[in-house]
Amino acid sequence: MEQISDEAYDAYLKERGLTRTQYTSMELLAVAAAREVPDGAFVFAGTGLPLLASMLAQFTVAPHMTLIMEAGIVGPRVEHLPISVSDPRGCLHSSMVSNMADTFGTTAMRGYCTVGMLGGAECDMYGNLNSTIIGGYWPGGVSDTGHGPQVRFAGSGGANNIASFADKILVTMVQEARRFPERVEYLTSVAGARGPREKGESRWDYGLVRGGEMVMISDLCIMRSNHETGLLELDCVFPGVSVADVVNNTGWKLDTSRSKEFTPPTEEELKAVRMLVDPSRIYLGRKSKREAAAQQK
Amino acid sequence: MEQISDEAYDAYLKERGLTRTQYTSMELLAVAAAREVPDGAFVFAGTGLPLLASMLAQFTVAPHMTLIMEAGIVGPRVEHLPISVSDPRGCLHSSMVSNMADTFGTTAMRGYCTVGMLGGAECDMYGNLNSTIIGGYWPGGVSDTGHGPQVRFAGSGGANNIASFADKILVTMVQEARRFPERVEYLTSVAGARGPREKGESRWDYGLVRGGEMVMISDLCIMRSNHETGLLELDCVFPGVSVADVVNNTGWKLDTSRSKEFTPPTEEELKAVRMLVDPSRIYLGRKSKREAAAQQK
Amino acid sequence: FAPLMAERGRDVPVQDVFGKAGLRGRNDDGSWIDPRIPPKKLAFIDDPFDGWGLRPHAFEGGDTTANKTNAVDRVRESDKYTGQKGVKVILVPPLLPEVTVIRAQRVAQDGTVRMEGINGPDAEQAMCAKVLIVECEQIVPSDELRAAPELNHLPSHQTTVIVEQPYGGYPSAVPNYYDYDWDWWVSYGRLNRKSKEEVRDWWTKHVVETEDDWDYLQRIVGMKRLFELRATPGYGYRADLKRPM
Amino acid sequence: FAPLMAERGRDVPVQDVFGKAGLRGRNDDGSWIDPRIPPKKLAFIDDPFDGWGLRPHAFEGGDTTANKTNAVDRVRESDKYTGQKGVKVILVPPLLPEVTVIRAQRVAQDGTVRMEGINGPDAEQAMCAKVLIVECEQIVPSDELRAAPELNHLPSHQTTVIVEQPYGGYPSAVPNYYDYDWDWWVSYGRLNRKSKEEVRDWWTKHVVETEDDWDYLQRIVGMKRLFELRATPGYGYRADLKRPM
Repeated sequence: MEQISDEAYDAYLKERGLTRTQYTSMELLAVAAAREVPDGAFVFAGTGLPLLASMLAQFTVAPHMTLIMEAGIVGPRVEHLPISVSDPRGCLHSSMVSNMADTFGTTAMRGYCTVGMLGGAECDMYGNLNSTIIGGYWPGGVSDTGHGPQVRFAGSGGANNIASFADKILVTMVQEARRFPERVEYLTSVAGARGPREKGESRWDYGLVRGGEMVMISDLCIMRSNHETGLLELDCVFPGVSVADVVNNTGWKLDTSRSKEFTPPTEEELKAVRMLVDPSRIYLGRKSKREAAAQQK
Repeated sequence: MEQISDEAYDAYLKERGLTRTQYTSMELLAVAAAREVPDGAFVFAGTGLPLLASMLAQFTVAPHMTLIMEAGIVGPRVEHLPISVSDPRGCLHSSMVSNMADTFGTTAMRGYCTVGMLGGAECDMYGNLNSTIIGGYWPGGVSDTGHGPQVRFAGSGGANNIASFADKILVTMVQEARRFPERVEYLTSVAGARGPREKGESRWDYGLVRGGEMVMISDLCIMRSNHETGLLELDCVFPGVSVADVVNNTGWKLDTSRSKEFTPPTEEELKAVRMLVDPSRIYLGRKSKREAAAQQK
Repeated sequence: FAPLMAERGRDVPVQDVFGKAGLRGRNDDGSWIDPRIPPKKLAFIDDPFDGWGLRPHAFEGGDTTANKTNAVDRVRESDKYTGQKGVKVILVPPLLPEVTVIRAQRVAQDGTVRMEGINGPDAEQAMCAKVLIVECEQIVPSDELRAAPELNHLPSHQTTVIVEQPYGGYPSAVPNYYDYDWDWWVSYGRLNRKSKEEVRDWWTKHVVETEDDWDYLQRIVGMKRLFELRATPGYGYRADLKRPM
Repeated sequence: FAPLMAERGRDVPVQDVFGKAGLRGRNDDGSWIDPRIPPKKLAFIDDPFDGWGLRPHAFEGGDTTANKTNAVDRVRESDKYTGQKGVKVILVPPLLPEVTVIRAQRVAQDGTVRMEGINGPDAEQAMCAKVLIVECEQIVPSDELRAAPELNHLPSHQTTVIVEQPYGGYPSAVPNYYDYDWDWWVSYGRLNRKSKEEVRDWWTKHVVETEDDWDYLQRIVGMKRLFELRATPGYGYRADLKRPM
């Protein structure tokens, strides 16, 4: 951080129309997610916002964390933001590049997968993620309904494995009621408790020996899984968002009784994510649907 | 071979007290075993005589064979005879050096283990090999007899796996009646048929999906497994050895009815094994117990 | 086998495309219905080692792994999947593709393959195939790769066909050779949101009207762009590649 | 898991040293009797995929493997091991050593390990341990090994302790550094057939009376011999090493 002069940063801000204190939705998400990474963690991150947040964590709260990418990369010192798990930028100066089978079969199984950073298209009250389909699994030709899914996403990739192996799962999503239903249509990754323990529907009942601590970082708020009930509960709302906004954008009866205030991104955090992580604003430049809609009004 | 001048060979012969046509027991074993390697074979060889014979095969009858060593070596072009599977001489100019798990788990499982070259301390009528112990398995402290084994050998190493995976197994041993019993005391490697099929005691009954073709090359003769009965039968006796010598040195009733003549090592074969494979006579210089005993008389 | 239920794609794998299509298992004569499709998608069994080996493991004095959660005792209470209480194991059949195609930087004349940078699942996918086609930037003498065999990924006998095709990975990246063409991907992404006519025109120009790969690289991409993508030494990719959105 | 009964050491594994010693399984309180010894030596199960994946495989038109024998139909007729007819699978529990010691040529300051030449089972043995000690010829700056991470065998976090000990592999070989000392091994082999007094004298001189590794190498082996063993470039070992019997 020291190496970035005030002049360079000011020039960047001016060129991009930004200020030192204001932030975009993407910047907020990256900062909020990064803060959840314990120092010393072994972080399995997918590309996009997860990678952005992990890199920011490395520059701020977790200098001793080890970034791991499913293609086989362990502990890189990234200089240029990778845009996919197969981007050669991801393995720069890493400690080891092995292969996909070893990353899950050896590194993660061996006990070096403490934090997983994921995204998803749907998230339900027990922290289950759907990144596979909306509107029925089967293609039109063989489905019982005669039509295929409305949307087919990229699928699990490594997400299911990461959700299964990690102690703690961080998920970033844009929040809308229809994307936060009581039950996901398709269970791609068990990021949270999965279901109630007393009904034998928890992640442990289904054979997962790790995890259960899930943090949902949406563009409105942060939710955490309750260790007793397994349900996601409101932890804090982001500046400018009301508890009612969150409740209206959640498909289940959200417990908001323990809601706290969120400390907005600091100038240091914003400078780091802008100047060290994504100076080209490949991801930071994106607008959430909410921002885009607000802009159109 | 062309690169070795007659002068150089003659000097070698003179220095070592050898001739172009006479041969030692080790030379005979190496030549006889090498002749059994089909061209194009993928040969898993242990060190010692097996490696010697494989290298000779590569220079004579099987120029397109691929030598594989369990430490992870695939297809070396050896210049200096290795003395163990971890000798760096073994991987010179090989196509790949991976690891032990991949050599059996991938290379052999995948279908690239056609010939196995093994040794052993005991071999029985069904081609079972013992390279573990003679005289009881347990150490004295815990054995029922109160004493430990008479001899404890190096054990299976990769021999059991090679015997299980290969289409054809070549075994070289010094022949004595006590080392060729009806049944091995300890079954280390199932090199042959294992037992009679009609009694459900064959290698296939015990789950081995490959193999069954075994060739025993002793210092007296060559035996082959009969495809019907699974028993080792006499195939040919070496020059100077009588069928009676073989029978006297075999612990079971050996079928000798199909015995043929053996073509002695050619001058070319002897030159290759001496000048290209083991010029220092690390193995060729050894005397079999029979030779040593004959010398003492 | 993995003593975790992680390799499922879904925690209860109810979707079985091949099964639904009737392609799994054997015909009446014992032959496989389709010799490339395994008889089952996967199988659950009771872990014969009762969770032995799960890290962090119950060493005296604790384990040195970074993971701290271990709920094996809770898992042991469950009778899911097999009806028996205890830790379960999932078994997955091997893949048996008829053909695998991979790309490497260098392949030796004898078929030996060396990959640089990230190789992901390429070596495993290559070895299990019946036929392996290896595309490469350059065919090199065997001695070049055999001088350091521990750096090679596939032995010579595994390779069925070698295709020498410099820049054949374009518009993707080939580590230490060239970077991906950022502009190509951005414009391709945008193209797919345009009208059918525009998409058809693009495919006509890029594929139908180009004679071969060389023609495409020469006329549509151009040598100037290809050279802009050359990897920066010490990075494996083009360190100063412009990546505007 | 391997759909062959190959990993047994003996085809019916009747010898179970740990089992005989009562060290397998759990105490009444649920803890492992010995947390380094697995509850079973191995386990047999019925192959849920019925021999699927065995090479040569029944592809249409045949397989490209070199192996030709495939007696899976005979194996399917057998009810050995489990009492059920069909192909059997053997499952082996993972090893969980408390300590692994390996030797590498170079280890980086951060613990990253790179091995040259044959590495056999070293990487696997290293990763499964609770504590990993890596001896090396040389500790190098992290950047040196991180410049080509695909050539490294162990990531930095796996290493517990680094021991820099040049020539520490003597009298064995360390590829690209030095060869084994043939004469040492021959004389050691002969020593062990000599009288107890001679053996005792040897151990006294070589071990008891040497202060440390350096003293041993300096006084007993000598720099001249150590330099005679230096690897020949392009070979990894000393190409002209004399190996008399």
